[in-house]
Amino acid sequence: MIKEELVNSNWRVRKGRIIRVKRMTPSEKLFEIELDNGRAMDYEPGQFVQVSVFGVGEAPISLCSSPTKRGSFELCVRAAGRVTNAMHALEAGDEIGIRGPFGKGFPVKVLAGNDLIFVAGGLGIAPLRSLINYVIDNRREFGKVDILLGCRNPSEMLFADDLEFWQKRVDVNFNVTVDKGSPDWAGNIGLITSIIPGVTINPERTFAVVVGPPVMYKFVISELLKKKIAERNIILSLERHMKCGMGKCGHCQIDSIDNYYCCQDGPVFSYDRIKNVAKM
Amino acid sequence: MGTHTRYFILRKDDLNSFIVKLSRNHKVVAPVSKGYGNYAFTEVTSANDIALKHIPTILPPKKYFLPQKETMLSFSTGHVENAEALLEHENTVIFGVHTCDLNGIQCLNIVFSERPRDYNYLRRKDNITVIGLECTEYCDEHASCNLMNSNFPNGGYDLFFTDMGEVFMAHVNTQAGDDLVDSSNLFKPATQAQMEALYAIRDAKRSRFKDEVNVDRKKLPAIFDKSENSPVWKAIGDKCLGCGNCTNVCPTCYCFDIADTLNLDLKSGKRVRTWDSCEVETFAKVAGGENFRSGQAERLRHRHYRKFRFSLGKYYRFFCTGCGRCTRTCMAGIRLKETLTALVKEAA
Amino acid sequence: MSKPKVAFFDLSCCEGCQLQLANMGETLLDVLELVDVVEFREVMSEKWEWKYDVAFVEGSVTDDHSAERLKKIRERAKVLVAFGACAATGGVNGMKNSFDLEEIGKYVYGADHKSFPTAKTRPLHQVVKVDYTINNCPAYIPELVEVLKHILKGMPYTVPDHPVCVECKFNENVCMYERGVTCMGPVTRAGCNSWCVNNNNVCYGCRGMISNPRENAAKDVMAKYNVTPAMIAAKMDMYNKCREGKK
Amino acid sequence: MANKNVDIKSEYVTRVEGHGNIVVNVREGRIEKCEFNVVEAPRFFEGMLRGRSVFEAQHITSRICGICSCGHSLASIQAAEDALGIAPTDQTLKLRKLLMHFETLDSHILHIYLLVAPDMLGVKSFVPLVATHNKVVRRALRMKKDCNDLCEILVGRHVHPISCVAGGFTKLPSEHDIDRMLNILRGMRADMAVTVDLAAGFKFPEFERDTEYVAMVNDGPEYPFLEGDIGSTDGVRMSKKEYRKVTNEFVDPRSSAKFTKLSRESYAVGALARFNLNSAKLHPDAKAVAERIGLKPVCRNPYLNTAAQLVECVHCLEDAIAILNDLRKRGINYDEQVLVGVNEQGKVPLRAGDGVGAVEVPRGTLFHNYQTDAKGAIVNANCIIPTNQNINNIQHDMKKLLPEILHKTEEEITLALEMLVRAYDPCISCSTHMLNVTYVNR
Ligand SMILES: Cc1cc2nc3c(=O)[nH]c(=O)nc-3n(C[C@H](O)[C@H](O)[C@H](O)COP(=O)(O)OP(=O)(O)OC[C@H]3O[C@@H](n4cnc5c(N)ncnc54)[C@H](O)[C@@H]3O)c2cc1C
Ligand code: SF4
Ligand code: SF4
Ligand code: SF4
Repeated sequence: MIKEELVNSNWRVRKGRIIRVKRMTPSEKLFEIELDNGRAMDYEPGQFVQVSVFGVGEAPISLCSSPTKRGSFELCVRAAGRVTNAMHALEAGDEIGIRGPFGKGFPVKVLAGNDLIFVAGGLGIAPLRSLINYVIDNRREFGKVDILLGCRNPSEMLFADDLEFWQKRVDVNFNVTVDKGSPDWAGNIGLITSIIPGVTINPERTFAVVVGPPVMYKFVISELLKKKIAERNIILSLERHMKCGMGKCGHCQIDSIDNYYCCQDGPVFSYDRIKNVAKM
Repeated sequence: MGTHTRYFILRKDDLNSFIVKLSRNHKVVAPVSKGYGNYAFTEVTSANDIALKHIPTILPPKKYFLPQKETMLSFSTGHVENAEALLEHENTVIFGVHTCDLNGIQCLNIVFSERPRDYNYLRRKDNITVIGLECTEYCDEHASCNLMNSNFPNGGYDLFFTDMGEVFMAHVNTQAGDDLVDSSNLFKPATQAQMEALYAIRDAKRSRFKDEVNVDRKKLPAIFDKSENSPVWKAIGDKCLGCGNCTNVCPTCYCFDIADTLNLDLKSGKRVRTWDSCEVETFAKVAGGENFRSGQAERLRHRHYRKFRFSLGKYYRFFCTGCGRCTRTCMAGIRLKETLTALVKEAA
Repeated sequence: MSKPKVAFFDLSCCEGCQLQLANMGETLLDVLELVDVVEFREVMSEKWEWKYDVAFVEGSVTDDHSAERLKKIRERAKVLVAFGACAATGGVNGMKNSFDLEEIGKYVYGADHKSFPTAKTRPLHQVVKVDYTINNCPAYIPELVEVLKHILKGMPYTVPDHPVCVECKFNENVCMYERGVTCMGPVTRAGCNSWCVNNNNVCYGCRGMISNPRENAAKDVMAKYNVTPAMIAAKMDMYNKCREGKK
Repeated sequence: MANKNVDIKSEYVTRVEGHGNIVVNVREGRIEKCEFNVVEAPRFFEGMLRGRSVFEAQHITSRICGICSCGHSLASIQAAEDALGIAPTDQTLKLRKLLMHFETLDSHILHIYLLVAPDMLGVKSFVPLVATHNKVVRRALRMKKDCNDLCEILVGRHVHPISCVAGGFTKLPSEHDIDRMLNILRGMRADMAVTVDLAAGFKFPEFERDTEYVAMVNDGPEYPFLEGDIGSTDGVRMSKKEYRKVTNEFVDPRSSAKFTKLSRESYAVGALARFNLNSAKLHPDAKAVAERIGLKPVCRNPYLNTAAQLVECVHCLEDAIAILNDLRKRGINYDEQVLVGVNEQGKVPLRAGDGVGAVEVPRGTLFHNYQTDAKGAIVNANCIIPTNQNINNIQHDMKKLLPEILHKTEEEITLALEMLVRAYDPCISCSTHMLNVTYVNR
């Protein structure tokens, strides 16, 4: 048996150095990461990377910063299992492994020139934040921008700084709702679907970008369709079990005749392409 | 020598010398009987160990291209630059590969050459020489190789043997195959009469091998388009044990899992790739509890779609070779030919 | 960092899993580099009076006394490991639960059976919180080492949740059903590298069932062989009777 | 001395398998209580076997004890085969003897090194020895591992053997396997020689009590482990089938414990008993070791059971090599490989029967007895474990020993008593029949 180093292996990881860790909620932390070779990560909003914590494993995590941000990138990680918990134990200065970016991001070229409505549920705000900040950094290229954000309760609210920033801006309409309020919560209470009807939409020129847990999609989409937004203009990002990110391991395959691999054909899809998928 | 295709003759008595010679410079593997009518590709050093007449082995030769467990990286925790991508391979000759398995290897070659390429697979493949062996008879009632168009040689080998009684006819398909023929000094060019005999064998075979399911292969994808909600899936799903045997033994199943293990120093370790199976409960389950394919019927449907529908869109070919392994290995008695027949009937 | 203090205890069992430690040979010394064994009655007279970082508990709870003992160990242990099938699933001790306790007591001890109070067999997790589980009867050394590494790294260990058949195929064993005998492999959790089948015996199910065993399908399969329904039930119960005691 | 008070409650005697307590109460020089109690929770194996296929008995009863699982398996198989009326082939018998040798070696090495040596070297366990006697510990673990590897090659693993079943072996060793086993065994010779040197230096307490020694005997030239009748130093000889007449289980009215006796108040089984009855049949190398350490039949010092174990180690090692050489010469007949399961194939004709198995396991004679119905299901089961047979003898030893050492400190007395118990290498987890759970000290 010959054992040798495989220099061109696609399984090689790049070194990422954590330069900042910020706790956002009891279960989510924000990591700012710099590639050690100093080279910028070349990515699009909606793409993801495979993060390695050696000895524990790899997990796919969305890039949540905008590519317009230079020098470093950010990941928002929920402690959900082994790798993600191990990430939570890391501090600034620690190293992680990075493969990617992978997948098809949001179709920014298609979105340009149109009105946008962003609908984010829970952790879905992570990939959407990348796109929202990208849109804000290129604000002139887009029409009206509405941001609808929902989460279970105020303590689970992510990206407080960004939310404040969006709230303050005149060029985006920001709406947030929580399923369950708390004594110091003065905002909306109710499911995310309850604030969609209130948004004025010109279906001719609006794209809806929706990211959230699988259960959310069905209800949000039916609200959006009621607003006459075309199926092709509803953009979603799907989650699947994922190992390789290279369309080989088979885990992320989506149950539909079209045989999509979430990691390569997605994670971003327009609704018309996946509407027959039973479990989104 | 010439660039035209070449046919050679090896006397059966010389097979042993051939294998012995090969085993001097290569690891030679071939089908060996495991008892109870089962065979497995196993290392051999003489032809006596080889089961020339064999039905498809328990595992297909894919285990040499994509091992059950494979180290992809070695690493030390906390220090990313110490990680090294690894390849373990061995100069191997696989002897006695049936046409269905040649087809299977070709399927995998396509998958792993697609970008981003999997160099572990590709480099290992480059170190493997494949010697095919023709089936002149059906191996058993579970095969559907005629339906899947894999009972005749269609490339995918370096050398291809056909048993012609006293002698083997050997077709040289690659330079590597030619080198083996040349260096062994055991082969003679085939005569015209011997070529005629080969054609006769093929003709006889054509009359014996008939589509095992009464359907035109080309219609299968369309049938699957209509079968998403077929009751067939629930019927077989209820019988299925979810054991994953059918995927592990399938020459074209290649799904895998990746996991890290630490050494006892707790500071270094390796990242290992292991075969995985879409038939086991956890395959599509994610942290948080959602299972994107939660029922056995859905999982079985998925497997069948990967063989007869999905792969056509992505790779323009069926990912079933008709080898019949999935049927043979299934203790629940789920039979591919029966499932296909039921789907065909329903769609009619 | 000081080495974690590790202790070993046994409840009702054959002590074979502890013996597996000795069977590791000199690897055991590598393990001893990583931990401080402070209590291990079978091979040590030393006693430890403080908290244990890790307590390995072998054996099942089969009477009230052992339940109390286990609770005391739990109070003193930061991490508690169910060590071996008896602790993890009840193991063969569970077969007792198929009988009326008084009846089986009388059968074995006759008139004196009252001196032997017994209770339904329970795996540890039905009595106290268990942090790590090492299945198998006896513990499979590579898995034992794997779990130990997870404990030391503070990572959860996930017992494979696919059936033994997967490993059987990896090892290219001729399936027992093809040889004409029935096997518990299809409903049993993998992780032993199909130990028994590699040695041409059937899987008896010692690792416990996968979380969603297709029991009915498995019974249908077995029924094709010369086994009575009672025998099928007995096969399924050999290591899995305590499942019924699930909380 | 006359007014001395001693209270010993050694809860869970350490370095024995299973849980046992020593309880001693001496009031003003008068012994009120001197007991060895077993507190292992009963496991009801015999009860659980009822209704099960006799082909499952080996797998289940192996789990009575991890340390003697091969011995239990072999006794179980003997009983099952006897009930079914099948006789093992010559090859099967040889392989079984080999397995028994491996287990005896393994168990004795464990006992000598990990359980007894610490007493001899004045420490509490082998753990401090890692620092002070690293070589000794490494050798012990190495030899232990060797035995484990031997069992792994032969039957899949040592603890709960896999391929050794009623009817024969599911997997027969290949020629290569035989060579591997021979290699390991030959390699063990050097470690064994050093072990003999080490153990020859052990100073065992001087103490004697005349008792009856019981072990398997036969008329052939072999030192018996598997085949033979039951014999004793008091001249008893009975067939295995009459095992109940050997063990004569009785309940002691004062303690409610179930004891055994044969010709007198108690009897002992184990390595020393085997040595006392069969030493003439030992391998010459083993005889030489016995001579060197001055062990002669009939030896009546129970502490010297450890010495007898050492002698048996050498015997088992050499005889195992001889068996393997013989197998190698004859070649293995692979047609004898069996696949039984629960007899789905009906390859073994079933019948109602009553079978007894008796095997000399490391700690003494082990009996299994099954009655089966016409379908091969177990109707009644009985297992009598060596440690059960020894408990009564241990108690009588303690009662004789205590007055002889009463002048010592309580600590010394405790140690002497514990060492006595340990010398028998009691395997309490085995003791499915254990009685007396009056917890004096709780
Ligand atoms: C495209 C994509 C983008 C994602 N973006 C984010 C993000 O920005 N922030 C975030 O916190 N989480 C994100 N997730 C989910 C995240 O990948 C899982 O929570 C994570 O893989 C769990 O791994 P674990 O090792 O902690 O959990 P374990 O339960 O221990 O999982 C073990 C392994 O199973 C696989 N797995 C389990 N759950 C998932 C899952 N939900 N998705 C994919 N693979 C899974 C992984 O390979 C994982 O390493 C994303 C998932 C996908 C597919
Ligand atoms: S699906 Fe079945 S018949 Fe087709 S290639 Fe795979 S194992 Fe062979
Ligand atoms: S082999 Fe049969 S029982 Fe096993 S997963 Fe496949 S279809 Fe199901
Ligand atoms: S022998 Fe048992 S474990 Fe192995 S494949 Fe067959 S059923 Fe599964």
